[in-house]
Amino acid sequence: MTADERLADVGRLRRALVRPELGAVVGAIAVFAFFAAQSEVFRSLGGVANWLDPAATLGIMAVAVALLMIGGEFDLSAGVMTATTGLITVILATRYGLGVWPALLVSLAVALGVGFLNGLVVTRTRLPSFIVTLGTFLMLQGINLGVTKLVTGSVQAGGLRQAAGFESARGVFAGTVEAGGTSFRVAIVWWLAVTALATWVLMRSRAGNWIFAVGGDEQAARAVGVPAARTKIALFMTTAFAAWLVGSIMALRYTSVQANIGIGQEFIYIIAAVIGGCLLTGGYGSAIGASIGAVIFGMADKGIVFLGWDADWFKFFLGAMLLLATLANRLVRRYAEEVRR
Amino acid sequence: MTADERLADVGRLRRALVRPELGAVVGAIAVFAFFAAQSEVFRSLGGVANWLDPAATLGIMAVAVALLMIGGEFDLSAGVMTATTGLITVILATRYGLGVWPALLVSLAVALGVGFLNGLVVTRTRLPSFIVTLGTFLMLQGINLGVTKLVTGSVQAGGLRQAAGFESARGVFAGTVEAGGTSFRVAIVWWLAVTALATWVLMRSRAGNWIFAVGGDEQAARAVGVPAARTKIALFMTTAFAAWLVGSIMALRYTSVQANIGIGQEFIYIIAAVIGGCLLTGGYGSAIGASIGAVIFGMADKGIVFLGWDADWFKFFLGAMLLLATLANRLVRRYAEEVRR
Amino acid sequence: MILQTRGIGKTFGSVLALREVSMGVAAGQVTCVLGDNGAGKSTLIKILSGVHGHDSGELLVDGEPVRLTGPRDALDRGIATVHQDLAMIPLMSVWRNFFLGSEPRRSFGRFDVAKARRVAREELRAMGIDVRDVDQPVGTLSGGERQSVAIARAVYFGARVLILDEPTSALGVKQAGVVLRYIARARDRGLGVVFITHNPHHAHPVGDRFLLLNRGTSLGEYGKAEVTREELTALMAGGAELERLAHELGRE
Amino acid sequence: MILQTRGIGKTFGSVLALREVSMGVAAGQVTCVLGDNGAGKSTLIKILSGVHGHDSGELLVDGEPVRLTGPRDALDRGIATVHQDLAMIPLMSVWRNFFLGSEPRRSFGRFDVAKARRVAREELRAMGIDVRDVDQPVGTLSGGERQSVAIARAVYFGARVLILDEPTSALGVKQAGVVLRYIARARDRGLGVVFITHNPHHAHPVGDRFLLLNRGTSLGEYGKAEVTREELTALMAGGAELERLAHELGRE
Amino acid sequence: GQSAQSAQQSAQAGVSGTYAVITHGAAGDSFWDVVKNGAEAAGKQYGATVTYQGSGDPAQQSQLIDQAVSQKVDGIVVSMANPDALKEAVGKAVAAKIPVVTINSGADSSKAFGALVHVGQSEEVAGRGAGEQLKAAGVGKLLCVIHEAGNVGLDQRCKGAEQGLGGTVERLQVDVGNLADVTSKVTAKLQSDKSVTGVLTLNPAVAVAARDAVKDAGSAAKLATFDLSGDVVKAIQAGELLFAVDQQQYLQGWLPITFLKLYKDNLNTVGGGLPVNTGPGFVTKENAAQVEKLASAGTR
Ligand SMILES: Nc1ncnc2c1ncn2[C@@H]1O[C@H](COP(=O)(O)OP(=O)(O)OP(=O)(O)O)[C@@H](O)[C@H]1O
Ligand SMILES: Nc1ncnc2c1ncn2[C@@H]1O[C@H](COP(=O)(O)OP(=O)(O)OP(=O)(O)O)[C@@H](O)[C@H]1O
Ligand SMILES: [Mg+2]
Ligand SMILES: [Mg+2]
Repeated sequence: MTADERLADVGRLRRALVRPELGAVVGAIAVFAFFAAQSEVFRSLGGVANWLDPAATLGIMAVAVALLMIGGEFDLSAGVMTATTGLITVILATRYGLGVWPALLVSLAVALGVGFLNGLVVTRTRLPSFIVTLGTFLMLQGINLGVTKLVTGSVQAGGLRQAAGFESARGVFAGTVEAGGTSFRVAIVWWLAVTALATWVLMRSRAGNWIFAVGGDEQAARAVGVPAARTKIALFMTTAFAAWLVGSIMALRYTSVQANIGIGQEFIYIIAAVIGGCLLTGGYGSAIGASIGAVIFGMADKGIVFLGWDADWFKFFLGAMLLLATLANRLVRRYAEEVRR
Repeated sequence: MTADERLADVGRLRRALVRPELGAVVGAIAVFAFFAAQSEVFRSLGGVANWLDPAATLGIMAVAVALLMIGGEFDLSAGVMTATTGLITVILATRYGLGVWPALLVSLAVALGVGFLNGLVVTRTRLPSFIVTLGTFLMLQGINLGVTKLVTGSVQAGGLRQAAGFESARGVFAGTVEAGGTSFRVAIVWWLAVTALATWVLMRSRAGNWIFAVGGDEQAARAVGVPAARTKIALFMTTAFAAWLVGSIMALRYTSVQANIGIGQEFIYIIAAVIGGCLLTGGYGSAIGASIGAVIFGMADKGIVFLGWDADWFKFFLGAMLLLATLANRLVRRYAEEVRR
Repeated sequence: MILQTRGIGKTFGSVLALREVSMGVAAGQVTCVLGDNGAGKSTLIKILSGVHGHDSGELLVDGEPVRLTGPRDALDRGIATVHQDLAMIPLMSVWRNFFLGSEPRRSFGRFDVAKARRVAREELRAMGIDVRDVDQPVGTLSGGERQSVAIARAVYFGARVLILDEPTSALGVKQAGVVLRYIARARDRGLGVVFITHNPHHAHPVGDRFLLLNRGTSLGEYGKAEVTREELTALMAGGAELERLAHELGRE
Repeated sequence: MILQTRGIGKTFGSVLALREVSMGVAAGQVTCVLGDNGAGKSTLIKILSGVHGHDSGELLVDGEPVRLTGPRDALDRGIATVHQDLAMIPLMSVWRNFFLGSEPRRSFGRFDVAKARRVAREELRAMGIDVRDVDQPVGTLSGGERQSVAIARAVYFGARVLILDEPTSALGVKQAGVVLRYIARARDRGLGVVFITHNPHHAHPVGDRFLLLNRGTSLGEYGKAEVTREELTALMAGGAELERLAHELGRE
Repeated sequence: GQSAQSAQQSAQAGVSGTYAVITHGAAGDSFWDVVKNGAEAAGKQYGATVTYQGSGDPAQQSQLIDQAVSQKVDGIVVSMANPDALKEAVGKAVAAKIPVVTINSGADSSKAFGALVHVGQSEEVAGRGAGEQLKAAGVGKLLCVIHEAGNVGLDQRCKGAEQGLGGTVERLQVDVGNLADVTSKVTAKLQSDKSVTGVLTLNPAVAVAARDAVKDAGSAAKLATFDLSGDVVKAIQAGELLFAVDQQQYLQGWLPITFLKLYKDNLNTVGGGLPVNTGPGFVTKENAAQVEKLASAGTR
């Protein structure tokens, strides 16, 4: 870039801070510093491994949801979908004698199918995705409970440990990785991989350009030839894939799945993405930001427990924490840029 | 309006159907017909009184939330605020010996204060209201539980029946009105009043014009001199007021309040507003539509119980119902207008 | 001078959009702001109308240094503006947009809807725009129709200063003529007018003073007497060049 | 004729935006569409470029009746368009907008970012727009800069037909001249061009055929030979009227 | 599920009756699901129609009671976690001459509200039992894991445990929708507070997640839970779980339907004004093998 007399020198730092994810990093550092200063266990390697694990599964979902949100849509069915895929896997592997791996494949197919349907209905009917996926959310919730009751007679399906292929599948989805004498869950590796891939897609691929465009202004994007419907359907399928991944991780870790898990999680995914700098109106955000948003949420959520604060007030502290973290993010971004529409 | 050769005659009906609330009416009629055909109780006066009552309290909130959504913002704290106001009223009236009426005034003041703060933080920091009110939501949730446990030692506060002024307050907020030999809850009257008032404000007052404008394009509205911040703060306070109204109705009707009620309701309010034709992106919608959305939700919610379908599958039917109702709404609107951006 | 700037400047992050610009608008005069794309004309306008605060220099209203707190403040001081981009709320109807921010009221803060519709329709018709239906959302109007609504509104509510940022860009020749007549009439009524255009045929007949901007800085402000018509035309790279172009554009 | 319409019409709800319009674009020719605000010019353009489907009449590409399934379909048939309003994604950077929908790719579907930036910067500079930073979001560009990005994009990707809806409206005289030269050059390269403008000085030199629209219907299509310059100017209520206006605009 | 027609026909025919079970536990809750199974099994046995509805929100619960009244069912079974709030609705049912049986909680108000009989005892009693057992196992400081903040039943269980234990009970809020979160939070607590020597969970899935947490934290804390599942029984057999509180809530579904049926056919009443107790029982290593199948089938 050539020097231009119309450009003031504002320094590298300030330029870098404009990026959505770097604002979130500041929030994350603030939250970490707060808890680490007060709790030794929190900053110990064991503590980190502990709070990083739920942050990882949340992060996988948050990244997928962030992509979808950048593309201008929501998926409220993402939370229950983790239960649906887990239930399918467990029920097929235990009651119908399929091995774990084939059961995983079937549940993946179902998840992608539901994602495809979500996308199709949204793009065809032009109903807001909030409503369409709310419908899917409720329906899946009913199916999860109804089918589980029908098949097992109780509200959970278990016994995966005895199914064929369990050990190998568990190694892949729910194993642990040793590092520095502490064992970290393999979910963390999945999470890093998903974040890296999503970042690459967003920043360096054609699809990424399309995602920003359909979320920023769908009609304008369509007018220059972006296949908006295909892009959105693909995004819904990506979210469904992430839900399958998380569902499988959970099913293999706990070997049984309760029919009502995942409910309410969909909003936590959105929250993580928004903390990480995604706009609810679409067209702006980043995958890394969403990942960091998940870490902020995970740290605040667990840090309060580490500090041993009264459980009755837990939600109060959590709310205050999130607000402060987002505010820090915001102030940093404000400082870095004056106006951005 | 003069005849213009550039206008095709499309009929009065089709013109009328373009309005956001009339699309919702079609959805409501479809849902009503479905249940009324199958359940005699559902269509009986007593049955109507039954499902209209929850629709009324939902409707009060949905209307307020719709105004806020038209103004381009969300309030996730609206649900727990109903519990907060109820708890304040009950605790003050029973533990601190205030009469019911003074207690109601204090809780109203607190509610308006929280609404004002929500609005102030949103307009000052320019953080998305989704995040700010999420913070309020969590904090109120913590306060509700923490304070209730502190004061009563349990997770509920009760005994309002014995407080001074209970009977008169109950008459106003939780009484019944006889009509056609069936007693209807007075909440229905409140609901109709709120809907009428909100409709008048939206369609026929200066404030209504501002609400549409700040939701449609805040910067453009500001540029022509609309006091955007004031409008938004007023909207947050309106939602808080509605929450106080509903909280008081509930507290006086059931005489005790549990610390965890209202959680999750905030999304049902939004859902009702969206079913009624409000856009999630702001700038479009109607109060009547939101009211009808609440009726649709209420009918589906209670109708399934009337039909005696298995509770395990309840959510499935509810989801399918809502999806179909919104779809009917959509198809009608599509038929009536070709393109509206 | 009703409105005046002294060495005013504006920065967006690292972007220096405007540096050291001085200009003024007097009552009964038209100040034209000329300059290439991206020269900073709209930025200047937004400072004058309170949309942006200025970062350096001084803004004077009636000779008093002020800091406008927002567009409302500017409007209250009698400054009405047609912005190039911050124009209309697409989902709102024509009449609602027309009166937005200055709603006619009856008792109880009631919005006088009948009047709003009538006035909106009449003012638009006076501009040569015959909308079918003032209930139509502005987003479904054509580009020129939309611009006309904004102009009609500013003219209707303009009190002391009228600021127009490329008002004629999307207008047909007939409608553009109407707007120029409006400007002349406003001037004759004693309003100060700030007028931005890229069309020298539009700028020259009505302008009294000419501010030339280039890449964010001022090349000077000239009274009509100080600058000959030819100089101005040359400065705008206007008419003459277009003539030359006409030959060039013929078939090779 | 590459692109042709026969009695084409379009209705929005109760609004009849376009009725019975026939026109055509041949290779190596420029068809100008003229008409007042709200005449239906943009609606016609949107039908030609696949944004709207037509409700009646026929659309022919290379003499074959077709129904375009969408803008992608039109682009694939070599029809590139600059729309009046559906232009840019404000939150996306200049280079991303420039290549949107036609991203240059390397192996693995990798988006060739370096190339995209270089080309975007070069093409804009060739139009006389020197953006500071191609990473700047389009929403922060000035009106004219934004329009230039859209034009540069369409010219760069234009294959057989180039459709320009009021491309010069927000441009300075210099930049408008560049665009007119682009049009002439495209025509000479054998592309068909559809050009909409309200400026008779822009329309006359480059146009080969002139379609006149009024309130949604066609007043006829004329070849350059069939219509004298004076007739056209009169039809557009152009130059002469403006001259008269100039006197009127002087001080009373 | 039963079709609408059959529900209404049988109600009209009045042969075997229609009974509505309305609790403060939503469908899908592991404890209340067993109650539902019990009630439905009894219904099937007698050829009666049984509908189950539940909601933790007392407002919704009383709306459900109102609905049952307007449907003129032959009997209502209701759990009263918040008797104050249900007073009016239950009163309406009694006034409409619909027999009411209360279950689980609200024993104190049952008679005053005009119910036939109360079946089962409150969660507090069960919690007290659990607390005593844990005390016997040498637990000093107990962690009570609440998976739904503000839920009355869960709060009562913890309160009961506090009374039974006589020591400190710390509460921990977790999100039952996300088991990774449960494991991590329990781990966090055990890592940061080494004085915790016992963990009491209130849901079988949370118990499984907490088991991992105890392992992860390398803690020696004793673990016990409320309610059963196949996994819980296996964990008890493996010695990872000390015991599970089994309230035999199947009976809280089965018995009321039976009583209502008897009352309808024969005007029998049971209990003589005293509550009919159903538990609590404890599943430990000794008797785990016997209940394993039953727990997996959803009847224990
Ligand atoms: N919010 C913003 N952030 C960053 N840069 C901005 C912003 N607004 C304007 N600019 C830059 O400031 C410069 C001046 O813009 P301005 O809109 O004032 O130009 P203009 O003279 O009105 O041009 P035109 O004739 O094309 O409308 C432009 O180069 C633009 O890119
Ligand atoms: N989506 C729509 N819904 C309803 N009416 C519409 C819609 N789009 C355009 N119209 C109407 O159709 C008419 C033609 O619009 P169009 O945009 O084609 O005009 P135009 O000739 O391009 O005008 P301009 O020169 O002002 O851009 C206008 O009166 C407009 O109000
Ligand atoms: Mg400009
Ligand atoms: Mg147009």
